[in-house]
Amino acid sequence: MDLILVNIIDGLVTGLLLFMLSAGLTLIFSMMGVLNFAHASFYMLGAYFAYQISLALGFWMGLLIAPLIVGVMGAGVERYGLRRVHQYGHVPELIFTFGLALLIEELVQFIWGKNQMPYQVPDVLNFTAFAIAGNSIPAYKIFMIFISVAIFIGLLYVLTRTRVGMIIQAALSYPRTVESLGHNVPLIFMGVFGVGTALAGVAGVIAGPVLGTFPGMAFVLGSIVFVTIVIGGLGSLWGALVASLLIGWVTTFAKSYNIAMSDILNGIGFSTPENLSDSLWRDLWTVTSPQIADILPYILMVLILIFRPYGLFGKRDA
Amino acid sequence: MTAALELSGLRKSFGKTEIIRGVDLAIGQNERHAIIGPNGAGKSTLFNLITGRFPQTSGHIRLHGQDLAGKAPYEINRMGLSRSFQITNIFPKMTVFENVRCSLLWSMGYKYNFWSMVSKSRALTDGADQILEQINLTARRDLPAGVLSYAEQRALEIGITIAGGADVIMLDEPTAGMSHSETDYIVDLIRKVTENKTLIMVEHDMGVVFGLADQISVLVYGEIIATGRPEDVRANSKVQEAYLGEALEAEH
Amino acid sequence: MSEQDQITTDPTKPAQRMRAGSMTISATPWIIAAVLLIAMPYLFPSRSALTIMNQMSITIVFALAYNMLLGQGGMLSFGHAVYMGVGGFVAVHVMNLISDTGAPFPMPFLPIVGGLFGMGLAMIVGSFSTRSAGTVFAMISLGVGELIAACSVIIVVFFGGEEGVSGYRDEGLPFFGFDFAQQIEVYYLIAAWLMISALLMYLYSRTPIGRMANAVRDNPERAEFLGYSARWVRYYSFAASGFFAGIAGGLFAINYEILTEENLNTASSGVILLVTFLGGVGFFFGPIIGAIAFTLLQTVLSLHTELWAFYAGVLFVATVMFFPGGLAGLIMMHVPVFQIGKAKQLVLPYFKTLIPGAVAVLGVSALVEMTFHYRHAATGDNEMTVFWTTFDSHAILPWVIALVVTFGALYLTRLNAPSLREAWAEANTPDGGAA
Amino acid sequence: MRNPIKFGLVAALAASVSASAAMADTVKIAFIDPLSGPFAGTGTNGLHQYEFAADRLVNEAGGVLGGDMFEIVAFDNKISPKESLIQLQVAIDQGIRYIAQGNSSGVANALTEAIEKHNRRNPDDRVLFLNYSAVDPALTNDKCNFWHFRFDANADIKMDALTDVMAGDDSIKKVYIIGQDYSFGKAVAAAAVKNISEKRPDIEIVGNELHPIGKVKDFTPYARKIVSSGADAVITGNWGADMLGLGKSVLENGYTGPIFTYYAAADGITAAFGETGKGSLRLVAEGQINPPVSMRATEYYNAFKEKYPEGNISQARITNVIEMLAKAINEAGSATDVVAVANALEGMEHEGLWGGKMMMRPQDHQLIQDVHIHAHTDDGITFDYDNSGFGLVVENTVTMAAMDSPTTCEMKRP
Repeated sequence: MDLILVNIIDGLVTGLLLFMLSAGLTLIFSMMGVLNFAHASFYMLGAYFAYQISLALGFWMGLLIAPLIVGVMGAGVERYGLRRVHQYGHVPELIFTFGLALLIEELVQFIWGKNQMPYQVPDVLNFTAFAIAGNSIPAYKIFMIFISVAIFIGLLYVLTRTRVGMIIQAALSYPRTVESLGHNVPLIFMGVFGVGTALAGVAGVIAGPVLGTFPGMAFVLGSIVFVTIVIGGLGSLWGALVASLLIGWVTTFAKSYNIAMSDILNGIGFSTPENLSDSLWRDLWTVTSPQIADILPYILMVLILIFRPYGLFGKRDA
Repeated sequence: MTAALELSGLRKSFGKTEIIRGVDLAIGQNERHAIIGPNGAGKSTLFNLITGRFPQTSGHIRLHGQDLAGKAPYEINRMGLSRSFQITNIFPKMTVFENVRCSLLWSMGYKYNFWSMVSKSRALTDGADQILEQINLTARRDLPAGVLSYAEQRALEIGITIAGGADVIMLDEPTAGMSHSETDYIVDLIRKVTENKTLIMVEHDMGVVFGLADQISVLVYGEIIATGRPEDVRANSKVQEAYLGEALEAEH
Repeated sequence: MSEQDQITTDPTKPAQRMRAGSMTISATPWIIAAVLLIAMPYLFPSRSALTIMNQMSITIVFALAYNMLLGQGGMLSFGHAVYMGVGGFVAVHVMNLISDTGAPFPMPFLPIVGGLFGMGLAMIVGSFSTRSAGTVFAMISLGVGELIAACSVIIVVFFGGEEGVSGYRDEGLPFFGFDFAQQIEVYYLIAAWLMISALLMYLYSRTPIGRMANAVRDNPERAEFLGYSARWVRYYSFAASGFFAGIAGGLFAINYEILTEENLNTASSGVILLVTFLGGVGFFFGPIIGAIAFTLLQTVLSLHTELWAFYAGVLFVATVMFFPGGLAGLIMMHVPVFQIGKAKQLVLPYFKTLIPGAVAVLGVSALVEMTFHYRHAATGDNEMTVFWTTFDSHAILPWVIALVVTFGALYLTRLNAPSLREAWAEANTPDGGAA
Repeated sequence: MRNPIKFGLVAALAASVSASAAMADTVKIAFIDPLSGPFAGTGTNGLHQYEFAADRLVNEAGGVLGGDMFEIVAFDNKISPKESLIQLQVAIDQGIRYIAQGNSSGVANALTEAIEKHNRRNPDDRVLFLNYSAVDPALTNDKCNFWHFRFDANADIKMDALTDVMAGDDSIKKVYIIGQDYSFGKAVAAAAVKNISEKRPDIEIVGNELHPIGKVKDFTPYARKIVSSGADAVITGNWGADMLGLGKSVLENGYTGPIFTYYAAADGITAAFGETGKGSLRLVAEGQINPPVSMRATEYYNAFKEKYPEGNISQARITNVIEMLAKAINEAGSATDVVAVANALEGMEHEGLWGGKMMMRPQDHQLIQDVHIHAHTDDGITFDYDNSGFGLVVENTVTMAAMDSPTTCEMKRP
C-alpha cells in the first residue's frame, strides 16, 4: 500500500516530465503539421546549456537562461530551416527534423565530448523531502512536480485567456481560416516553435541532473514523445497531459511489480511446460513486466491507432 | 425497368444539423438529370452520399436496383457509377496519358495485376488514346497533368470519369469557374461523352442545365421540391418562389 | 512488342515519338550496369573492396525496396529494417538447418527464403497498418519496429539475443562447383541478386498495380473512384516491399553469416530512410546513388575522420534544404539542358563557381577538424594531418592559412554565383522562345 | 546514368582504402572499437591507452624482433557487428595480423566467428584476435577458438571473486540482483545465483530481474523495489548510462548498502557519481591502480596523465596485451607467423605492470590473473578518474582467480 503511493508520486514525476516535452510537440504539430523529430534534441540542448551555465552562474540562472537560448535556437531553426523546407511538403519537413536531430547530437559531442556531464542537483534541493516506509522522496522531485504543474497552468492560461492564445487555439483547429483573417501566421509559427522548443529546454534543464546529461539522452527519449502525443490525440493539450500521465504510471507500475507471464498464462489455463529450458516458448514463459515496461507505450499506441486513429482526445484524424 | 439510380427516404445529419431531409428520387436509364438548388441546399452532400464518401444516416440508395449501403467508393465504382469532383481532382504529377490509362485499368480487368507491363498492352494504350481524342487532349498527352490550364484539367477530369466505362456518370459542377467559351466547350464535350449513358449533374449555370438536362430536380434545404422536364420545372410556381425566380431574373 | 506499338501508332505525333524513343534506350542502363558489376572485381580485387561493394549492393536492394513504399507508394515507414532483419534471421536459421541436416539446398536460393518471410511479416503488419498512409501509417510502423526490435533481446530462441545468430554459408549444396567460401564468389552471387531484384522492382513499377501505387500516393480519393481500393493498393506495395527487403536480409545473411539486433533496431530503419532520401525518392535510380554515397561515407570516410557522422548529418540536412529531389534530382535537373543542347554553356560557369565552392567546403571541414583536434587531442600531441598536410594545430600559421583559403574561396564562390545562375537560366531556355 | 557515378565513387573508395597501404617493418595492431556514437568515449579512451602502451612499453624499449615498431591502427566500428566485420576485412587487407577489440560481447562474438572462418578459408593471411574487454564467458567456453585470446577476467571469474569477498561479510543477509536484459546481464545473474547458493546458502536472494538495455529513462521504480525488498547488497552488471542511472537512483531513494558491480568507473561515471557513490560502490576488476604497486606503475601513470590530462587508465589490462604480444612475437621469432605467436602466447606466464602474476590458460585462452574488489572513494587516491578527486582503491584481492575453474572449451588447433 505504501509502495503504491510512492509509485504514484514517481509515475507523476515521469509523466509530468513527458508532458513538458509533448505539450510543445503537440502544439507544433497541430499548428504546422510538422512532427518534429528533433524535439528531444532541444531537450538535450537545454540540459547541456544549463550545465554549462550552472558552472559559471549556478543552477538557478541555468534554469532561467538555458530555455531562452533553446527557444531562440528553435525559432531560428523554424525561420531559416523549416520554413524553407515547408514548400516541399510534409515528408521533407519531417526528414529535415530527423536530420537535424542527428546533427544536434553530433554537435553536442563535438562541443562537450562523449562522456556523461557531472550536472548535479543544486545543494538547496539535495535533501530528502519525506519518506514513506523507508522510500525517500527527494525534494528535487517535488520541485520537478511544482515546475511542471506551474508550466501547465501557465500554458493553459495563455492559451485560454489571452489574445495570442485565442489565435493559437483557433489555428489549432482551423489553420487556413486564421491565415485568411490576416494574422501573421509565419510569425505565430515561429513563436510557437520557439516556445515549444523552450518548453523542451526547461524539461532538459530539470531532468538533466536526475536522468543524466549525456549525448544519448535525446535518443532515449526521442520516439516516446511521439508515442505520447499520438496516444493523446494530435493537437490536444489535454490529451498530451492524460497520455503523459498514463505512460508515466503504466511504466512505473509495470517496473515496480514483477508480473510474470507464466502467472498470466497459468491463470488463463495453460500449464507450464515441464522442461522449460528446452521449450521453444521458453522466452515467452519467462517474460516479466519490468522487461517489457518500456515497450508497453508502443503496444498501447499501435492498438490505439488501429482502433481509434485520432487518439484518446484528438478531434482530427491523424 | 429498374431505375438507374433510386433514392428513397435518404437522410443525413452532421451532429444535430440535418442536411439531407428525406430525399426520394428515381433517375431512369440514359436520362440526363440535373440537380439544382441554391447554395447550401445539400447538393454536394447528396453527391457524396450516393458515391459512398459519407455514410447516410437513414434511407436507401439503389444503383440498378442494388442497395449501396455500406459500400466503399471503389465498390460503388465497380458497380458502374463514376463521378467527378467540384474541385479538380486528378493525378497532378502523372502525365495526361497516364491519368487516363490509370482510370482504364480496373475496367479492363487488370485489377491488382503485378505480372504484366502496362506499356505492353495495346488495348490500354489505344483505349487511353481514344479517350484523349474524345476530350481533345491528344496534344497534351505527355505533359504532367498539373501544368494543364484549368479548362483542360476539367476536361481531363471528365475524361477520367468516363474512361472506366461506367454507365452512370455523376458530374459535380463541371463548368464551375469557367469563361463562356470554355463552358460551351465543356458542354459539348459532356454531351458527346455521355451518349447512351445516365448522367447526373449538379450545376449552377442555368444555361448549361437547360441546355443539357432531360430532367431537373430542385433541391432546397435538403428536400426535393420539384422534379420534372425543364419546361415544367421552369413553370412550377413553388420553384419560382423558392429559387428559380431569382436565379432566372439574375440571368436576364 | 514495342516495335509493333511503333508500327500501329502514328509516329508523326510528337508524344508517341518520345515514348517510342524511351522504349529503345531503356535497356541500355541495365546492360551497362551488368557489365560494370561483372568488371568491378577486376578493378578492385581486394577483399575489403569486395566487402564494401557487397555492403553497397545489399543497401541498394534494401533502399530500392524502401523506395517502393516511400517514393512510389507515398508511405513513410520508420521501422522498415524489421522486414529485412526478419528475412535475414530466417535465412540464417535455414543456413544452420542446412549445416545441421546436410539438406541439399544451394545457397544462391537462400535470399528467396528471406524474401518470403519478409513478405509474410509485411502481410501481417500491413493488414492493419496500410488502412491509411500519412501519420497513422508512419506511427504504426514506428511502434511495430520498436516492438520487434525489443523482442530481439527478449526472444532469444529466434533472435539469439545480443549476440545474434550466425551460420556458415559454405556448407550448402555446391552450386556449379561454387561453395561461396570466398568473398569473390559471394560478390557475384550478390551482384546477380542485385540485378534480378532491381530489374524486378523496376518492372513492378510498370505493372498496373505499380502504376496505381503512384496514383494512390498522389490522390487516394480519386483512385478509389476509379475502382481501386487505396488500402489494397498500399497493401500490395507493402507486401512487395517486404519481399525485396527480405531478399536484402537473405543477402546480408550470406555476406556476413551473422544477424544481430542491429539489423532490426530503429537506427537501421532511420539509416535506410536517410539513404533513400539522400539519393532521391522521385527517381527509380535515386536510392542506388544514395546507397553508394552513404556506404562510402560510413565505411570509407570513417577511416579518415571521427567526425564522419557530423559530415553525414550536414550533407543530409543540406540535401533536404536545398535539393529536396536528392542527388538523383540534382542529376536529372540537367536533362533538359542536354535536351536543349546547351550543356556546353554551363561548363565554364560551373568551373568558376564549383571549384572555389569545393575549396570552401574543404576549407570549412579543415577548420572543423582543426577545432576538434585543438579541443580534444591529447596535450603535447599538437601534430595533426589534414589533407595530407601535417602541421601543429596549436600554431597560428595553419589557422591563418586555413581561414584565408576558406574565406577567399567563399568570396570567389559568391562572386561567381550570380553568373552561374544566369547561365543556368539561359541554358534552360530553348532557342526561339517557348517550347 | 548512375553508372559513371558509381564508377567514380568506387574509384575514390579504392584510392582511399589503399592510401594507407602496409609498410614493411611495423607490427600493426588493428583497434576495432567505437570511435563515434554513444560509446565513443570508452572507445577513444581505450585507443589512447593502446597507443600509449605501444609507444612506451615496446617502441621506446627498441621494438620487437630487434627493431620492428608497434603501430596501433584505429578502426571505427560504431559498436555495430556489421561494421566491425567490414573493418576487419579492411584491416586484413592492409596486412594487419592482430585485431584488438573489447567493447560489447556481441561485437566480440561476431568477430571471433568471422576470424575463425577467415583463418580457415584463407590460411595465407591468418589473424589473431586479442580480446581485451569482452567478458561473455561463452567466448572462452562453447565458442572458444584457437585464434581468440582474452586478457580480461570473464564475467564468471569476476563473479567468483566478488562472491568470495561477499561470503566473508556476515552482515549481508539479503541480496538483490538486477541487470540489463541481454547475454551479459543474464550471465552475471546466473553466476551470482550459482556462486551465492554454493558459498553462502544462508543469503536470501530477494530479487533477480532484468531491465531493457539502454532504454530505461528513469530507474526510480527499480530503486523502490530494491529499497522495499530490504536488500543489504545489490549486484549488477550494468554499464554506461544504465549503471549511472541505476546507481544514482538507488542511492538517492534511500538505499545505503554496498552495490557490487563490474563497470562503474571512468568515462565520466566516476565524476558523475562523486560523493553519492562513496561508501557504496564496489567494483570487481583486474589491475591495481590505487595504491600504486610500484615506482614503474606510478611513472607509467604519470606519463600517461601528462600526455592525456583528460584521460584515465581505466583498462589496466591493455598493458598486458601489449607486453605479452611483444614477448610472444619475440619468442616466435616472427610477427607474421600468427600460429607461432599464438603458440607462444598459449600458457605464457607474465608479471604485469600493475602487479601480480598472470598466465594465459592454454585450455581456453583465458588469462588467469589477480582480481581485485575496488571501492569508489576520495580517500587514499593517488590517481583519480575524470579528474574528479574520486577513484578506485583496492580493498580485497583474489590471487590467480578461478585458476582451476572448469571450461567447456574444446580447442581445435591448426
